[in-house]
Amino acid sequence: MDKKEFIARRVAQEFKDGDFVNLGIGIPTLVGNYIPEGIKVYLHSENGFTHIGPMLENENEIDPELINASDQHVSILPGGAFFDSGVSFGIIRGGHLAATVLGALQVDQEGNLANWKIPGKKTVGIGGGMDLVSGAKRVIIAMEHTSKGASKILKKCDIPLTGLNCVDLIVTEMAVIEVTESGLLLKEIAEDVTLEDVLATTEADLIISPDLKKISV
Amino acid sequence: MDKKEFIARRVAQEFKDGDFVNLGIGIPTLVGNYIPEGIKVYLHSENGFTHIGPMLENENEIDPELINASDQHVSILPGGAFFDSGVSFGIIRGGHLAATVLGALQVDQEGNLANWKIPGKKTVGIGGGMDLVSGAKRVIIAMEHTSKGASKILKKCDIPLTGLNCVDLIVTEMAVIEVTESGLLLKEIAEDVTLEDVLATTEADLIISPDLKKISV
Amino acid sequence: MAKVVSIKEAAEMFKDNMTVMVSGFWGIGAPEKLLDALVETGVQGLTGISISTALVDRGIGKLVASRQLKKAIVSYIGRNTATMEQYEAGDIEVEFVPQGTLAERVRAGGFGLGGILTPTGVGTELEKGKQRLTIDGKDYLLELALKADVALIKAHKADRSGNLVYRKAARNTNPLMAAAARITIVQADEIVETGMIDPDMVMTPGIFVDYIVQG
Amino acid sequence: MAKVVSIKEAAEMFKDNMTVMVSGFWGIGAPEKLLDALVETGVQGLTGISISTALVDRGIGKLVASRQLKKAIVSYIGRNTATMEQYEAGDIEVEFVPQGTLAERVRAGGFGLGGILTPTGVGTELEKGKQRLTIDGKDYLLELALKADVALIKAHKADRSGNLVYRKAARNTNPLMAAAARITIVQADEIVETGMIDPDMVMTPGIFVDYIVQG
Repeated sequence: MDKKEFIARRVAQEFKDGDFVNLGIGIPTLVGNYIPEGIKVYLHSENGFTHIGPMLENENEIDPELINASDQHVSILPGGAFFDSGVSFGIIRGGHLAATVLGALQVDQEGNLANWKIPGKKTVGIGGGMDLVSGAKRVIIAMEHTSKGASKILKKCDIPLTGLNCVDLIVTEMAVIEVTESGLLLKEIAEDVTLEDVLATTEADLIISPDLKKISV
Repeated sequence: MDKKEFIARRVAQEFKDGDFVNLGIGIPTLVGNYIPEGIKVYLHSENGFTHIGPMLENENEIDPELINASDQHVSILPGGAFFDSGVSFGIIRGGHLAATVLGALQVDQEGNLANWKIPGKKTVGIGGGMDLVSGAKRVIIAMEHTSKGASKILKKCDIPLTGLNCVDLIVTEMAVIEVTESGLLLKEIAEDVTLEDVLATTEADLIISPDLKKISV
Repeated sequence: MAKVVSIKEAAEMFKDNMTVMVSGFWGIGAPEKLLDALVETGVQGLTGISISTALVDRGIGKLVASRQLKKAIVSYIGRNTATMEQYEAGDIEVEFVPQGTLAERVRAGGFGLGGILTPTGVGTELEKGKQRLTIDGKDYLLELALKADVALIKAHKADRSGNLVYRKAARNTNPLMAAAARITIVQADEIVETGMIDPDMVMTPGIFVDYIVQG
Repeated sequence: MAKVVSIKEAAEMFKDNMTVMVSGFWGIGAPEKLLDALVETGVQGLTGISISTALVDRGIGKLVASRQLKKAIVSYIGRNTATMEQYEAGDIEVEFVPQGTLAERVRAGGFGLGGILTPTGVGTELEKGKQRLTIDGKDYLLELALKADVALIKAHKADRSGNLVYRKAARNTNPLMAAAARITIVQADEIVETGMIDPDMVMTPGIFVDYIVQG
């Protein structure tokens, strides 16, 4: 299985039936494809609706006034509703989303997140990311464990932050790590990696859960 | 002509065609009956709509879900719209009303207004009054000149304020007084009173307009 | 995800000392059946948030008449004789809030804002205990968000996903309060299947709604 | 009171150095005809407020491509190559605002609030120069209201009194911006007679609208 699919499948297990969720761009978007059977999850689109439906490919099905936040022609499922940007971010900021799933450049052991700005590179902007991490009930980071061999899970983020103490769970192709009051709790590791592999590729301090499990997807 | 009708008729001259206006309870409500011909004024109802229409008396015309802010069964004219309390007070606070017309217990020469609380008497509440005086483009006070012989236009209000420096115009059965930077400017007096009458029944200092006119209604 | 329940099931959620938001303007747009059920439970020590205390037999006014409110956060009490009596006797605490400020404080609570800056009340006795900030030469008071344990909402139409439509002046604080409580219970004149309300015409999205009872 | 005007008449209201709010999300819900007219006027030194700078040929993005914006107050510039180039070259000033904060700042401007307290951005570099307030143990930033000289709005339907209806995801910031400008100009797909829109279904009340052009 592809790394990204693996991560997305594991994140998808985090939802409860009836949850409203906002998925970021990249791996997070894939999560929507792997919601377990029997669980209904409703996707929130920050440009102003809930119940995102499948993407439309067929030219004559497409409504030019219906896109998702990534400018893709999607549909809306029964039960969804349209609203303005004030309400849309009221939903986000007001804790009405059970979770948001986002990518990250860096996460640290205090739960800080950096995913909007790389020093020395062109800044493209913030979008709704800072609102999502300040408001959703749970912030789940879905990302590859390392970037060009370097750990993305650090003792302390060293690039500009998106949010302070905001991350609840980190899911990578190697591990599932919960952010707790006392630090990062390693709860699950992938079938094909060892504890040593995880420790070696994680700069942050990890507390190893007494009932450390294998990731099952 | 009745005092109240006289005041209401004079206030009604203050509007321009197309103005949105909120009218308070008492004399202010009467103003709606005397809008000059050729002028269209749209009434805002703070409980959530514009274009208040005539009151309905006929039991089978009444819609139980359509009242004005005074709990009267009114109608809505074509062009009106319903909205929630957030929008309704956004209209008020955001300067979207050309004017509000309110009654007063006291007004003073700094443009302060007191109309919600009499010390020693039971407090009934504020309603939307404080919002109206803080937000409408013009605050017009429509009231009788005196109360039990005592002036209601004072040097300084001595009961709890509704708003600070908020009054623009005072219309009574005796006079029309504008609140200016330099103080109260007496602009018009009623046909049947003398300047001395007005000065004698007004505790506040009055600047007499060089082109003092008679009120014409 | 919204769930259709009986009035009896809804009533089981009412507990002593809860904070309850109740929509309605003179009772218009208030969920009378839910309020009757709340009166019947006899729960005590409630804090009520509403535009006014309405009338003794309408809207939140019933909870004053039944002496279930220990505190009312409202803009007006004048037409409810029960509130006036209890207020004079010191049996009910009243926090007077200008109507527009009340609406914004409730909206802020539901939308994750800590508060708002409003010019309303500057220089009046309502300023007491509040921070005044000057922005571009204009003065504002910092007014803090309001939240509740339960919001009691009245809709004209609800679909089974909790999407709501209101009629005319019955909308008032309903859309704001629906978002501002831990549990939002809607009394709907009509409950329709999901998909029967045009998603463009929804006035309160189902995401804010927890329970629906037939009105 | 709203007035139906020609695109040409609307264009006469555009002046150098104005602050312009432009609705639209990737250009969806943006008034393209009004923007084309604004480009044609060649007015300079504009400050633009929008969710993003969209794309070079869509929405507010056109005003960047035509080099009419001296400043953009937006949450994102990444898909507009013109903004990226001008930003790198120092030809355009960009104030990055989180999307939800932008929406609230615009709403505050239209609704007479001086600002709002939001948790968004606390502890990030966006906090620089802003006041942090702690309410009930939670930190918030004080974000100030935004207003504009002109708001350019795109509606699906407008009646002659200025009441507006939007479709689907084209609503976005339209209802907020409509209230926040000195002059609000709407481009409507369809203009109908007053009375043809159910007053319960109005999404932006006519009181906020000054001019309407046929889209």
